[in-house]
Amino acid sequence: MWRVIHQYMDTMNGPTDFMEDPVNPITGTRFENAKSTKMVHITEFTADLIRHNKLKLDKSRNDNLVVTFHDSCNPSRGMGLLDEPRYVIQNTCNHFYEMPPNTIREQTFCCGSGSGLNAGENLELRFRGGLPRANAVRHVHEKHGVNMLACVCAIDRAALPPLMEYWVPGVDVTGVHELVGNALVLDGEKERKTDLRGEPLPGMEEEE
Amino acid sequence: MKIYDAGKVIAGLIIFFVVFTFPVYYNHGKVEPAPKPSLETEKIQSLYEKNCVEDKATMRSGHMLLLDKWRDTVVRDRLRSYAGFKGTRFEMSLSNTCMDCHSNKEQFCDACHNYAGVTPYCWECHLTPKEMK
Amino acid sequence: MNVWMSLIVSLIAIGAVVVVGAIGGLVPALHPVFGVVIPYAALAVFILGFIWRVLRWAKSPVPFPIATTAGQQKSLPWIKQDKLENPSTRWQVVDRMILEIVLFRSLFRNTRMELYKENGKLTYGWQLWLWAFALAFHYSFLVVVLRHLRFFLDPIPLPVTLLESVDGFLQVGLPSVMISGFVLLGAVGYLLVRRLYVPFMRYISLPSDYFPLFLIASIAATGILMRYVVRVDVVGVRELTLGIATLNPVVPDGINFLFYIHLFLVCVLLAYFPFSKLMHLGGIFMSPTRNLRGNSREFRHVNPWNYPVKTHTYDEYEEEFRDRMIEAGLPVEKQPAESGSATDTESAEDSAE
Amino acid sequence: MADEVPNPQEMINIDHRPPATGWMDTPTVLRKGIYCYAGNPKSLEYVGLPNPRQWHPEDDDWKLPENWVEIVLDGLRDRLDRFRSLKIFMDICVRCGACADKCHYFIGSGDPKNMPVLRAELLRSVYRKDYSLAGKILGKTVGARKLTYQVLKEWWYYFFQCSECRRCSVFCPYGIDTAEITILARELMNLLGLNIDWIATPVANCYRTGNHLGIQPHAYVDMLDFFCDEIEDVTGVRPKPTFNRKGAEILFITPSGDVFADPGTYTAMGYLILFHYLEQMGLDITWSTYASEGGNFGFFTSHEMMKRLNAPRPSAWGSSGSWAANAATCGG
Repeated sequence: MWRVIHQYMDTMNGPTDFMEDPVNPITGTRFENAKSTKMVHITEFTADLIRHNKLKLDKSRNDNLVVTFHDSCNPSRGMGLLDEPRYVIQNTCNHFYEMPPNTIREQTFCCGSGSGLNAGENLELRFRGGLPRANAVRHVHEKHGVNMLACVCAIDRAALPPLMEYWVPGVDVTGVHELVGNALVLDGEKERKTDLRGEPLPGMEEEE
Repeated sequence: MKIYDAGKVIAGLIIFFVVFTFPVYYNHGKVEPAPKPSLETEKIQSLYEKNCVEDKATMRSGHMLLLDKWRDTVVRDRLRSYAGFKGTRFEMSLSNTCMDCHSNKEQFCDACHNYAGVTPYCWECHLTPKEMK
Repeated sequence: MNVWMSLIVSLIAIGAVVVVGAIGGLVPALHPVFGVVIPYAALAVFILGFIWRVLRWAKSPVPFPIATTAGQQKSLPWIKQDKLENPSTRWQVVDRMILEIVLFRSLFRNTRMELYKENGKLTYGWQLWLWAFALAFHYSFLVVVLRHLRFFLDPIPLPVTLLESVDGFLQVGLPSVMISGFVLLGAVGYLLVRRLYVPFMRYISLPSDYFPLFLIASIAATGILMRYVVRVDVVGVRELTLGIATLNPVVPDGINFLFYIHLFLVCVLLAYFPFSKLMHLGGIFMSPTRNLRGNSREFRHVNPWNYPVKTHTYDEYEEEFRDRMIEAGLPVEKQPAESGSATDTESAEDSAE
Repeated sequence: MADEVPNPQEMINIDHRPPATGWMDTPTVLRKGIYCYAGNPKSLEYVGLPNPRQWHPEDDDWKLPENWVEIVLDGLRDRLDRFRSLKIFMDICVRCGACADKCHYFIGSGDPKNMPVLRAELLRSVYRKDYSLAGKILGKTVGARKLTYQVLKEWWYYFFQCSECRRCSVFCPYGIDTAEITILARELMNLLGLNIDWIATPVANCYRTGNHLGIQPHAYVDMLDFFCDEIEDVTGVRPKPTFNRKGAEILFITPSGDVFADPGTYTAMGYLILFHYLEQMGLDITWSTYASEGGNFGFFTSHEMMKRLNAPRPSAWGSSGSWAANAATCGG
């Protein structure tokens, strides 16, 4: 709920002087923009790590994905978190395509289920409200073969899969850090044959 | 009554007030009387009937239209005679007809033009009475 | 209230204003009322009403920094901040506000959605007409107002004269045509036609949307009539207006009644202004989504009425789940043996705040 | 449920033309599939929200307190005094229509009352009636109307068809933000116990367990443990997250949806893998079962409830002395 965190939290519950100023312990970067609220978005944190070459990432592990990014309403229009998640995505996968300009960034469309409207009995409303978002996804799905819709919002991860299934079958939904989890090369890891979902990695498909 | 952001709000309102009352103190409350165009010329004094080409009200608000019409008629149709409102015929000429009576340009023409902030372009071509002399 | 009713109501209102103005102009005994008393009253209502309205807004605080962030935030040093759309300093906010107020930045973004039912596609085309005509409307209005300063200032300042000569550079016949008046009328016409022609615009429009348009159109139309068709005695008019401005009112004879209609329409506009949507003139400066910085994680914004609320404290939480937390190997503040009546009182105190 | 939803071909057949009758004279009919169910009284009771009772949106009688009009109008006055945004947004809309086709609900439904301008006008009309001289005298002519039962039902129907996404606010020449209007309208309706269950129950859960899904501490640990199993299966490496650990440098908070359902769970695994990777490099991070919700459903109820539900975060930091990294939710 990044609108609450970015625009309300410090006002409501601050000042948080008893806390340390946020510093990335790995890179030493001080998150100046969060020095009062002391809350950093995970993609700000990860983007900073990637920028400082602290992560060993194997992008090819996400080669089965053609990704586009859905800006969530409040991180974009109530905060301005636009380039951080894109930077993380572009460093964790090889195939990334933007949706049309009037449907992303500050002009992004809602998933159709925000602000507590993610219920089961109002599916028609959700699919209607999600139409503009789905339509833009469909555009890149048809044009670039996009099959994965990335987002930084848990409501999106709950709301977008049925929306995609309804309007654009063939597109799945992921969080940005699932891509990180797949691409990150851990010390002492075994050769990965599947991604986190248990789907075979590119080149690892069992022969039939 | 508590005003939030009072500094900015009141500064803004003062600007608003100053802008919309600007004319009052720009003029310093001074009163410039409206000009009375002078008819004190020898020619006018000597006239038996002090009539202009059209009646006074028409001339006051519409003399520029009349002059514009005269110019077009003279230049395009080469006609020079104009029937005034009492049937008198006049030669359509600024220099020869109008300025003949109103030879006091400064007290007549300029008085009002300056007051109303109008700069007619008559004198870009025509000579002023002074220059004629 | 459907479109016809709205139109009829606002047209009747305008008609009444015109008739009253005409009566004021045609009955010489009423000239002091319509030439002096009403203009002063209208000005007072405008200025005091405007101030009252703004102060009424300012009486309420802005509890939360709710800037609409329409661009990249200031975050990591190597990520380029969109300083105009997501300002983090006061000067950046000033830049954003200037663009909003002077160039209608947000309206410039306008798009139009189109749905193609045959293939189910939606498109969003850039739509500049509203922006262009809104800009034309406001700027021509401004130029017209500034030009009219020649009636209120003595001596007439050079900028006003210059503005007039620029505005009138098209010397079509005589007097030279002032473009601003016609642009104003044209833009009002566009805004009116758009309101009537576009179905959803017709649907959302109220009489209070049509009335100001008719009012401004009538002001422009009577002005144009006076300048180009029915001549009025400009010297007399200036005597009257300058009298108002110098606080030495005079009522010259022989001013055409059309002028009184024009003047009365302007008075109605002034008096109507503070009580209508026209107050967006003041409101735009105070809109919290535009005049705040987007740096609310960096600097704390203070809410003057922030009050303590009842929360579910950690102690209460642990009290309820302690056994299961211990089972799951989670650290707890108090061991089960310690917990008893003492803890209960403590948490009750906590929640009472 | 799903079989009641029209198919995409039917759904796309959207008519964006408004009806012939004026919007005030077009009665609102609550349609199944559009509205959400009413808030469960037990949830309202748990957090002390007013007027907990069983009711159904399609009932004629919503079982409101007798003086409901007074409650709403007093509540409106109070909020006008506390939020400049509300006052200004009520006053300065010129109905230019720039926002109309920016709303995803309008685009998808064609219902004219889903145009941000009209959604706001639903509240504005009542505001005018009671707070503007012109509205008191001229009524409908200036777009003012009385707060009636029908108007209240219309509010409930349409303010729960706005997802507070603020897209309209980007395009509004004065920055009028319908989200702000919706937030405050929902606050007013909550004074009467008018809520939806998909907000009320998560709010109660969040208040009790720290997350809106009602995951209790031991279950939370179990779920993350299960993710570690999965990660070990895929990578051969097992992360070892800690919980409620005092003195950790960073507290990590993620929306509880990510520990609960696919595909969010894979994202949660991503966090676990990342933190495990960084631990060797000196990352000192912990998860909290108490502050276990990145979203805030209180925000969809009232500003006060938002603050109440946000409290565990600074409180959990207080005990750990850390700063916080957070994954995001958007609407919630």
